[in-house]
Amino acid sequence: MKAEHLEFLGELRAYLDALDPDLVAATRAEHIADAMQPRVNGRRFLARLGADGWLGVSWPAEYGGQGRGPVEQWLFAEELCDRRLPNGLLTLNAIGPTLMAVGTDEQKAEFLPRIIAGELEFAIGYSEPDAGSDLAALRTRARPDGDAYVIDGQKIWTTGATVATHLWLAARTGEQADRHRGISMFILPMDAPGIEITPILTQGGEQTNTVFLDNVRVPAGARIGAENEGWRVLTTALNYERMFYHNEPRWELRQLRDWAASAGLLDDPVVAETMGELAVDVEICRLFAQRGAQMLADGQVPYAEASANKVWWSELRQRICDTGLDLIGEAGTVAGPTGPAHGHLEHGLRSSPVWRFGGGTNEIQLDIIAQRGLGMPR
Amino acid sequence: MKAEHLEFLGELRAYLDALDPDLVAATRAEHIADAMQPRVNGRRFLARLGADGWLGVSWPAEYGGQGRGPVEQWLFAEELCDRRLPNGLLTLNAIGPTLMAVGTDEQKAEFLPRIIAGELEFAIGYSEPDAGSDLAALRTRARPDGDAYVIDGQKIWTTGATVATHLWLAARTGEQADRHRGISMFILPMDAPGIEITPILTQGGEQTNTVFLDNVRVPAGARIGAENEGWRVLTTALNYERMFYHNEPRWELRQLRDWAASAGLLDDPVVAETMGELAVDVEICRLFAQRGAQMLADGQVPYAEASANKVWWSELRQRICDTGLDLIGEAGTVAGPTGPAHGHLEHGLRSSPVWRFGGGTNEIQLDIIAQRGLGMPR
Amino acid sequence: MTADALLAQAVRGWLADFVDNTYLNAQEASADGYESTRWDQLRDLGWHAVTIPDHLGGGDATLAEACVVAREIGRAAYASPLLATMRATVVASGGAGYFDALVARIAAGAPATLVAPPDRTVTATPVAGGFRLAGEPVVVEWAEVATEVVLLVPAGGDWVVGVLGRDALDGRVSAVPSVDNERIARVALHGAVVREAVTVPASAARLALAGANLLRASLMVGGCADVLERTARYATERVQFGRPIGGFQAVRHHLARMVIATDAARLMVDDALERLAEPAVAEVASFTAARSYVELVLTSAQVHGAVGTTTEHVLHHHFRRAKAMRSRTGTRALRLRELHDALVVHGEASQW
Amino acid sequence: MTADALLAQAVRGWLADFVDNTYLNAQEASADGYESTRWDQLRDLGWHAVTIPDHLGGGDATLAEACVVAREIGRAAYASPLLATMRATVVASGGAGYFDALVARIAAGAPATLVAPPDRTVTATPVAGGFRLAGEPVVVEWAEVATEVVLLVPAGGDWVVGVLGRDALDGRVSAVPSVDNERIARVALHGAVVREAVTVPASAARLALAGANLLRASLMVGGCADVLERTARYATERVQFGRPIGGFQAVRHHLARMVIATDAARLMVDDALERLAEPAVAEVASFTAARSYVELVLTSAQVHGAVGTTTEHVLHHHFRRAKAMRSRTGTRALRLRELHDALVVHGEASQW
Repeated sequence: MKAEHLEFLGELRAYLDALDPDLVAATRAEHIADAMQPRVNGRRFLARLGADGWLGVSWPAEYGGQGRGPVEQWLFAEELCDRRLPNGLLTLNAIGPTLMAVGTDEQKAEFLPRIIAGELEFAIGYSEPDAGSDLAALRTRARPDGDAYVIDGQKIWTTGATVATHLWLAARTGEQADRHRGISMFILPMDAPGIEITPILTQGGEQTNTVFLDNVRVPAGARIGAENEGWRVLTTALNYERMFYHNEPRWELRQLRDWAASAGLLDDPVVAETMGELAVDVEICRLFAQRGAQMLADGQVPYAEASANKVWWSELRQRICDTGLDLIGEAGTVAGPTGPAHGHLEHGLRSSPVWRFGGGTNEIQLDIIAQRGLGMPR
Repeated sequence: MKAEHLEFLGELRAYLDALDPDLVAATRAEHIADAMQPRVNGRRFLARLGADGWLGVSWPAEYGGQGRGPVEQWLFAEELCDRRLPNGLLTLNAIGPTLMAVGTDEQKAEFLPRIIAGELEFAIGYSEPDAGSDLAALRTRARPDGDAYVIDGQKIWTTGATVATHLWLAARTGEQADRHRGISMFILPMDAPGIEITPILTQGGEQTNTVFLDNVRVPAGARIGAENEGWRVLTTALNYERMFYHNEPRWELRQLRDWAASAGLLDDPVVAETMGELAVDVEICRLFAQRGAQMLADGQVPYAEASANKVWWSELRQRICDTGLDLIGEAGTVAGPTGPAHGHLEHGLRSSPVWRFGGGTNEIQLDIIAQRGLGMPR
Repeated sequence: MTADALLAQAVRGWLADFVDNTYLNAQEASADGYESTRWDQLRDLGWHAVTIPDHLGGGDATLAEACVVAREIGRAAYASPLLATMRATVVASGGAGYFDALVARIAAGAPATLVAPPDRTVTATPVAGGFRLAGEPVVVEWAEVATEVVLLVPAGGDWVVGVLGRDALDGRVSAVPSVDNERIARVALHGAVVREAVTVPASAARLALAGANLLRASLMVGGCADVLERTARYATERVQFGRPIGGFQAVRHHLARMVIATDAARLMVDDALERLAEPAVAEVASFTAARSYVELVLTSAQVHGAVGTTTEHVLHHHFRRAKAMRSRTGTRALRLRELHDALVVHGEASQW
Repeated sequence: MTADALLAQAVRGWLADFVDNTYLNAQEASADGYESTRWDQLRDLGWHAVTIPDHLGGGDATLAEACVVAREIGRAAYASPLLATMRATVVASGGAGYFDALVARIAAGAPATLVAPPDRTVTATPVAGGFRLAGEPVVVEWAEVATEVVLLVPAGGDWVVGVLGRDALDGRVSAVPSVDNERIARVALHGAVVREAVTVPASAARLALAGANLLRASLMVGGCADVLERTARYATERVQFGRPIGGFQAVRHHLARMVIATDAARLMVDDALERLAEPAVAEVASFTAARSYVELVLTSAQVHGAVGTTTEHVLHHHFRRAKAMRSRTGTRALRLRELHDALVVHGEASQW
């Protein structure tokens, strides 16, 4: 890592260290319980960062950002992740830049200032019951009606819908048979009449949602990009969403270490062998993440490289929790804060399936690596 | 295992224990160096067993066999394998029964008595350079010529060709485009004019061969089954070839145990953890093998079950050698009899790729389990 | 149909009448964790007392039949004191008649549990009028519900089988949340004195534990079977990119690995049930079943995707039960060390 | 093109002129295991002495450039005393000028080797006029060919860097067959006295070893890259069932795992080269490169099928070199214990 990046990291750390400890503690507790959606304290925390100019690290100065590069953006995300604090990245890193790239001046003016202030939170409406890995099969329909669209359909796995201010929605404006060529993108305010949210609880305790859209009327200005050209907008957002991480597994390994230390087992040969290899894999994960950020900084688009990071990261997190509990033994049957490692490992294991299939299943990621990276046939 | 089977095993052990120790030792040394082809001592050993009525355990009495069942046949194979002695099974277990099923009276009279006496050894001529996993693509051609066939082509991976008395050959008598519908089976004496053998040395030290067939003339009576109906003969033989094993991995684990004992590391926590799981997996392998034999005894045909045994057995053998060498450390760089575990583990590792892809790649085996066993689509 | 198959069918039918994911969720959220009326039914059917001799009021059947019951319970992911009761029964029955009264109470319907810390973290020392216990707090299944608490811990070279009266447990039991839908409590036994107890040789203790653990292994085999069946069905039904996902080789191979893992567990448990005099086989079975069950739920979750991780799908119970049951077998490395000692060093469990 | 890329191209070009599987097979079967004429060429090119200061006759370049050379050697699976010589040089250079004469001889073309048993199985004790060694026989690469033998072993709290004269080795070296195409010997050092020696602090010894091991790690990264390239090419060329086998998802996923493993090793070695002051990073790189190389050859052999296991395919050299190089890093569990201590207990190797 370059000296300038280490310097940035130092500044960021100094800033974060000086924040109100009560706010930080409350936000962290909320985040550990369910990292997928900032709630009361998380919103306060993000607004604080926004007010202090710490959101939009890589946003251009013209939109109120720090104008730094993808490596700093990555360090920002990692550092917050390491502290188990929300970083608002989906909205800041994917929706914001997509709007900069394809939004109208009105749309930019409407959304960007409020995003960088930490005021807005978007939920993503892509998946449907029959369109999971295969998004181009989506059926939610947006019918033009004068200077507006009327939207009907159903989205699922819309995490954060209950706390979001807006819905970033893919809907069909063309023919079903046209697949990805008949899709348009929209931004809907979450309180639009006709939107109904049904929560789904996951085994990890995280909440996600089904979003029903019943005759939801939005002005034509809510459409992002041209009609039927939404697939390009969606893939732009997905490319920005291509995040790089390693500090979640590091945090989980730290929980295991703290347990081993408290149990007096840090020197146990089997514990040491197991944790030694997990620690190696965390450092490898660090480099997979850093490579992705550096490629972006160099103007390259990481595809296979992003997939490698995602596969490694997700399998490693699951493995740390799984093998960690095997080291712990019988006491590992106790869940929650009174359990070993304060329950973080068993909670992690329950949450772990989502890491492996979410954001594109690992099987699809491996196909991407072989096809994009090595030119294998389909 | 049933009492009668344990009793049979006891009889067999008593018989083997009483054999000439010099013959056994010489045969074993030869077999350990290259298990794929019995040579001078191995042939003597098999002839001894034949003369004592111990070959053809499951052959019917009318063909000179003991008339026992598939479980006894399996125990016979396992016990010899456990002692690292050849069991002649390809010829005895696959070619013999196939001839019983589809051979003419003349063919049976010609071959069966000599097979059960341990006099004959068949090599298999299926694979070709462009027909590996995909046997139906084979190109070796047999042209009818009066009351004979003239055969031209090339076979590869014909293990044992240099020590075999006969070649069990698949050749094309129909159109290339007909794939498996244009194939016939033949038996060729290995010394037939026009057969040329080029040895191929493998990294495990085992020898295999390329067999070139140049205008090899065989009488029509050398054809097994009807013309162009050879695929059925071939699959019959492959079904009989469907063996069940577990004692090779057990033998390799024993080498690791002996090394650990000699190094004073049997009680080392990491050694114990590693070997404990390998030992569990050897016992599981035993049951996969036993299940296959028992299914045959019950008149069922094990498909997915044979695949499961093959996958487990091959991966386990490789894992024992691979992780065993990791326990041994630097000394494991020394090859051969002066090396740790007398070199058996590093030799095993070098041989191990063949186990994973030979007899149908493990990927194909997993497909068979999913498709035949669970009804998954192709 | 064999007697075992008939029994399995009966248990499965009984469970099918009321157990589904909604029911399991409701029970897990309830105060007691199970319905005592269902327990009464179980008692009337005699399935909690399969192995108890006729003269003590039980079914007079073999451990294999008890394992059939456990397997069906595991298949349904149904939580109740049944497994703990059966495990306690097996151990108490190893007391050579000394605990007949207790066994008879179990046969009559008293829920029981077993305290036998897998990592031997509690030991006993003879004192006047009994044995004094020492060691760290342990986790005990259904400790609050059980009226009969059977103990099996080492005491020097021998082992102690004993009964912990509810009075001896006073103030020592605190309920804690479980990873799965079973109920557990932390029990602090240090200093407690067991008055009703006999010593047994280590070999007898090992056999008793092996039997008790086979019951749990059977339960896990049932869990494997259910997870495999559901996943295979889903893979033929779920369509993505225009075809059932079972048409993708990666999914097929996931399923094939699940078949192999399920078969490994089932065959090993069956082998152990045929060779009850050889505890090493049961120990292998216990390890294998736990390893397979965890492998299956992890792979199944991947094949199911988001659908499989919601609390609306029964897979979430299997997922948590798999890991909890594995953890109940104790520290993985210690089990492997024992297996190494038995199989590798002493050549147990095999004919070769 | 960067200087590193130019160097890599030059080394690769030199090797491509004469190294192929037939050549490697012939050298492995030969008396010496390598051609001394090729060694002379290497010496003239200066690639054996990249890191040696100008005034001692070397290339005056960094370890990173030596690693470029090692990587290309590894890619070609080429066996020679080069790696051993470079490793010895790194350690001797850590002797603060004391071994300048030796280093100059190496620069002039003397093949060298390093005795630094990975599991610390040899130790030194000060005696009159030097240090007496104690411990089990060790395996040393190219011990018979090397005219300069550098030693690095612990001596109490400090470490000893020394030179073993050929006289001190008399009767102590016996050639043994190697798993791979490098030459090795068993060297019995117990009782030998090292006269030319200095002590260095443990931290300096650790740094020197980290540098030496980075050279081997780079060599393994080169091996990974070659195996990956060959396997990917084969998967697009080899047709079965009417299509290239790379069209089967199982093969694609094998290849994807190989990409991931190769990237892991390469990125880690690169990171270590940027952070030479932090030996823990090099230790992670050494472990990772060995693990990846072995994983790659096992998977590659599966993708290649029978073609890949004959001695007619260069894969057989990579296959054996991978496992031999891994073994040269010592007992896996001991390396992991050290990594645990460095990374987990002491928080080394990371910014977080």
